[in-house]
Amino acid sequence: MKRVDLIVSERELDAVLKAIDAAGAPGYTVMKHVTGKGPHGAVSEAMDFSGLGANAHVLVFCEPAVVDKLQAGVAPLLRYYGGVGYVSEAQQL
Amino acid sequence: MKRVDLIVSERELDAVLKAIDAAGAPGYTVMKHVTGKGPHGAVSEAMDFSGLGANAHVLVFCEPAVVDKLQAGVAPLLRYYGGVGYVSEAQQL
Amino acid sequence: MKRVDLIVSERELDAVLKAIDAAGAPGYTVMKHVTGKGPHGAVSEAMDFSGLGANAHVLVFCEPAVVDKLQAGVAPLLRYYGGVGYVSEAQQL
Amino acid sequence: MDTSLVLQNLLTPPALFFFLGVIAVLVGSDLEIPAPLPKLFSLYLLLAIGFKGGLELQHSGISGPVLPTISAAILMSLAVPIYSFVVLRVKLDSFNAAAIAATYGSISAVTFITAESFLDTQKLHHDGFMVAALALMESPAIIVGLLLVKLAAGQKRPDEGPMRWGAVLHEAFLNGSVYLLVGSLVIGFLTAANSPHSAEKMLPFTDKLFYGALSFFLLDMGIVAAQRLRDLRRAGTFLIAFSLLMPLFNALLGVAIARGLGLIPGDALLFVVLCASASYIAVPAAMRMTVPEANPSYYISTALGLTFPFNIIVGIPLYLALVNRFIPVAG
Amino acid sequence: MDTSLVLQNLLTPPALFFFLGVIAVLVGSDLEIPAPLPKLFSLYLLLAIGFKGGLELQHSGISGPVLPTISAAILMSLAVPIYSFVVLRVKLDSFNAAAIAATYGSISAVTFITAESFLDTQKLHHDGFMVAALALMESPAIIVGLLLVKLAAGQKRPDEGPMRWGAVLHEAFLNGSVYLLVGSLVIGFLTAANSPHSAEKMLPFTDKLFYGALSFFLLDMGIVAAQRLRDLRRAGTFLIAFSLLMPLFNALLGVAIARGLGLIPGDALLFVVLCASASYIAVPAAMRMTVPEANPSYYISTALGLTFPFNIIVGIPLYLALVNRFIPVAG
Amino acid sequence: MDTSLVLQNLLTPPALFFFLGVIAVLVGSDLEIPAPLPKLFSLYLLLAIGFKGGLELQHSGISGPVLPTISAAILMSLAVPIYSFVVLRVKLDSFNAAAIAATYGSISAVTFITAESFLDTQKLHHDGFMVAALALMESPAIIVGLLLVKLAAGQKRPDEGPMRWGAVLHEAFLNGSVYLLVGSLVIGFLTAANSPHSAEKMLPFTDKLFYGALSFFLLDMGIVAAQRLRDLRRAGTFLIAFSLLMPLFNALLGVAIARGLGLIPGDALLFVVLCASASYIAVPAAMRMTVPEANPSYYISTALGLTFPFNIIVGIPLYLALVNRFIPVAG
Ligand SMILES: Nc1ncnc2c1ncn2[C@@H]1O[C@H](COP(=O)(O)O)[C@@H](O)[C@H]1O
Ligand SMILES: Nc1ncnc2c1ncn2[C@@H]1O[C@H](COP(=O)(O)O)[C@@H](O)[C@H]1O
Ligand SMILES: Nc1ncnc2c1ncn2[C@@H]1O[C@H](COP(=O)(O)O)[C@@H](O)[C@H]1O
Ligand code: NA
Ligand code: NA
Ligand code: NA
Repeated sequence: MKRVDLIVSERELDAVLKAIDAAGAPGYTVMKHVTGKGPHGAVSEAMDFSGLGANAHVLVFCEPAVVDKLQAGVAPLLRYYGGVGYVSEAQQL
Repeated sequence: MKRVDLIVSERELDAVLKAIDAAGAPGYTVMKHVTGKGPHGAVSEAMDFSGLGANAHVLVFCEPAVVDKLQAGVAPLLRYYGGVGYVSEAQQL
Repeated sequence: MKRVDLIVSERELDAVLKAIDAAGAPGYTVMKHVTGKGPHGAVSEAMDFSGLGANAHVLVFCEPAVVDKLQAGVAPLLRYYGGVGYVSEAQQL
Repeated sequence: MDTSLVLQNLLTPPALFFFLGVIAVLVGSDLEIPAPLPKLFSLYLLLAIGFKGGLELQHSGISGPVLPTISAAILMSLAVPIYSFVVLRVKLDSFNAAAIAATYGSISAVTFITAESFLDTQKLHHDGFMVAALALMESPAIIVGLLLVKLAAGQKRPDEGPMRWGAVLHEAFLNGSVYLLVGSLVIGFLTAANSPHSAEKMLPFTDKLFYGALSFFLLDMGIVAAQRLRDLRRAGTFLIAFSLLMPLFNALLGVAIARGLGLIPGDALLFVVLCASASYIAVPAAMRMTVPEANPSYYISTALGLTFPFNIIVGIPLYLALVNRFIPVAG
Repeated sequence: MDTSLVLQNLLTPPALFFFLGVIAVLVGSDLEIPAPLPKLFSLYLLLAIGFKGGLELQHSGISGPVLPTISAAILMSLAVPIYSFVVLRVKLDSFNAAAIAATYGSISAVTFITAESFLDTQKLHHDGFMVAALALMESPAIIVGLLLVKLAAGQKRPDEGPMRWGAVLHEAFLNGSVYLLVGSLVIGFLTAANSPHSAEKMLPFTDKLFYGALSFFLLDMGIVAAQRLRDLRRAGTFLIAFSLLMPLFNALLGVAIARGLGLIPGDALLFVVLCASASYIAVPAAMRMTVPEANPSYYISTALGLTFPFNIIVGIPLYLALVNRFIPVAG
Repeated sequence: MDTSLVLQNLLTPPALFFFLGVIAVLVGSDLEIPAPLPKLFSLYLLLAIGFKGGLELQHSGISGPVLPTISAAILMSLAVPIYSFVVLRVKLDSFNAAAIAATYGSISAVTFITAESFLDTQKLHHDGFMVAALALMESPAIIVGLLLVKLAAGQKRPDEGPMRWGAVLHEAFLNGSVYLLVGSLVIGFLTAANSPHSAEKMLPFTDKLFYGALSFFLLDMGIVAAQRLRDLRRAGTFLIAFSLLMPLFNALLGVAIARGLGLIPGDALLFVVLCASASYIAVPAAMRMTVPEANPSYYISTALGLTFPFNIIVGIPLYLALVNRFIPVAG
């Protein structure tokens, strides 16, 4: 099995989750209120009062075949809007 | 060393943490207010006003021997109540 | 690429982030309000009203060379103040 | 007359803000009240309703209809789950039937509070001891629900032995909302007797602010109920019919009992509302913990997606019309 | 006279708590108001301002200057982005110019609220329909902004086709803050007509608490604005000049229009403040969603880091001095 | 008389809600007030107490016993840590001894506020300048604590050079709670002088709501204190004795000083409470940051698990009995 970690802006979260569903992932986990720093600068929770949101961390455990589809569906979103995605090995407990 | 990622309902969190302690893990980290989707459907924070809670993400770094004990103590909880558990390789920094 | 997971007290977060920047990491992601248990005992959110804070989970995806620098800059902080750091393999999505 | 009461209820801020929340979901607005803010309002309302009930209980004393009414309330919270279970077993397995049954035996504090506010706008008096009835109807329903599971099913669970009665009673009597409500009631009772001056200093917080905070909270409840309503489509017509007809049946029974107890109209309405409402806080939380085999979207969606809005919008004024019709005004 | 008004404004709790927040950042205090508490205050203020506006609108009725004023407000929210865009294109690309332009066409509810509070301390009357103008100025500015992007740029985005008008209109009219403001306005309007008693019961929450809650929220806004101010240094003198001069220009235009409409001084000040303020809630959220190519630190920092503090501290009393100078007092 | 005062204090909402929180933990109820809601109440209380103190300080003026009292308060916050350190070194290492000593030199704002509320129920007047004393006792204690660490220990830390005085003073004077308290005091002072009308508009928020919000917050403090009490068992009898006897000793010293200063009974009680209380907010946060070698469960648990409940429940009325006994009523 594979483990996919995605960090995206909460803004793109819906689009990313849709792409994950479309890739046939058996499930996913979302952590909101995540902050950080990347090539586009730092993201904080300071604007929270406006509902602007921060980043979200999305975690998917899935088969390698699903990773390929995620690659096709999610990577363009990351390239365009920013955010990162990484894949590691994982075994079911 | 191994890295174990568990996603469980906050409902079962206490039982899972007890099992982790019993397995002799040197420590663990808990992230609450986690949402997601799995075979049992989507979990959101919408019912938060009632204290129903969402999911929790538990992270354990431990020796392979502890993973075997976690396997025995935590996997039945996951099978019965839902949730996922995955193991990866990790080296101490 | 490598994946580095750090769990530190929110108290040391600024120092750790500074060390990550100094190590030349391309970015990082921070999850606050994290609780857990380790050799120094349990950390909860019960003292939240005082601003004492809980733990933070910091996630860095970076080149192996950066890991070596993180090793030099962050590991002493972990040894002195507590907290854990682990490194795994990861590939870009 | 019914329709005029329904309209009068509809055009108050609590009902209107509830609608605003429902419509937000229907039209897809991104309005949301992020966690844990709803918890703040729910804790506040329990604290305030308990405290005010305690003050009034001290003033009215524990006499007259107090003990009979509270006993009748407890009996209803035991009886409703039993006959609900029988009805629900027609279509559902024991786990789901027991969980939904327990939900309808218990009460909705927000429905109760909304009924109180409606009584105020109708200038009808009601007594503080009704809050005690409210507080005492959650626990029995939970226990009956778990007994039903125990009797009707027999599956072993991985982490427990036979039935952990300690844990069950604990959950029934000490869950956060029951505990805060009862505790605040006792505090109000003690304060009114021993320190009237400090009771008065609580009122801007517990009393003046109450109506506005209830309206704000109902905005969130409207959002949540509408989200649940969607789930309900999957649950099918049987459950939809159950969640509208069972409250009506319980309300009729409640009117009869209130008449028998000789309650004044205001108290009678509150009694009926207790019978007719279903829990979407304490009982679902207990069931989710102790009956994981039951599907939460069934017992939460019926109670929250249909019964709750029905009561808030149509039920309360309808029940008052029933009360006005069947309960003679004292005097 | 100007300076005396400025001073009077400076020494009120809202302005002072705003300063306290700014100074906290400048001296490096770790004072922070953690998420989602600021959201609680921002939801509360929108609900309260809408509700109170609805009550007053019911009392004053929809006649006289109401419709002309609202139409003029909508026209301003269409015109401001267009001429702002022309100015901004001198130095910026179309994406950034359009996003900032939309921001200045829209309004800042907190600036409006602070102006209302200032009018109260000056004992100047203003009308409830101005809240309707406030509510109707967000959406047009968003739409013009997106049209400008569409006309001036042509890049394809990965997950969308040409232009999703549905999503744009949706975002413009149904984003949480517009929705809550308009919804509360309608609720206040209905409640005042049908249930004056329950409208009264809302007042401790929506009215009495208001000034204190505004002050608390401005403490947070001070912190946030000061954090943004730092970003602004990078944005350069062109943007800094824009964010101070454009509000002044819009205010002058606003005074002229208010005079033409024959508004009373209180309403005139609010009209001017609507013209002169820039949005840092609804519009940035919409732009961040629909124009990811634009740099948020530009459009948020100008509106929040400079224009907002300028208006809160100097602008409001200055605009009142202008109003006093150019608008004849009725009578 | 003592027991009657203790009872009168016990039966007020603040003390009763505190108990309700303690009992929730003891009986294992799952009642909890999730983060960051407690922070909302703690920020609110600091803002309100500071603002009210500022108003009163403006009315009473800075004269008579004001400066001597404030100076005495600062001296106590310097002296208490020194003799506490000597006592604590008997059993503990320098790091832990210094951290606990600093904690007892500083103050607990909630204890102070509860004492104020108790004075109100006793109809005893007190002056606004006592809030200034409150605000000025946190920083010196932090500085003495860190000096003690510096003098008594010598270990090198990985990320710092010798002693970062800048950071220490910064933390002592600019930590969030000291900053908000002092800032609100100044704002209240300025507002009362320059805009009495707007000061009045703050009162529903800062004054009317205060008692209820304090009671709600003490519910949470009860939960937290009871959780800490468990930790304390491990700390052993020495620390338990210290956390009960040191406040008593400090209180006696405080009574003597208050008598010397010629304070009125209300101010005298507040002075004694400042001496007798220990900090569980600003100082622990500072110590956790600057003395990571000390065990937080020691300094937080003593201050919060024992000294705080002791003061809230028994201490305040006991100290008033002392004041009544030793301080002559003016007149
Ligand atoms: N190398 C990295 N490691 C961990 N998180 C990252 C990394 N780069 C970017 N991120 C996260 O992704 C978010 C969006 O990145 P970006 O928009 O590309 O700057 C950042 O705010 C970080 O939270
Ligand atoms: N494949 C997966 N990858 C990541 N998280 C998952 C996955 N499957 C389930 N989860 C998480 O585990 C929770 C419980 O799953 P379940 O009860 O089995 O539906 C879900 O709400 C998700 O947060
Ligand atoms: N083995 C572990 N696995 C996961 N998290 C850990 C582990 N050990 C410690 N932690 C986390 O690191 C924090 C600080 O650890 P410490 O101060 O060393 O006790 C703990 O509160 C945990 O959140
Ligand atoms: Na019921
Ligand atoms: Na504008
Ligand atoms: Na002290």
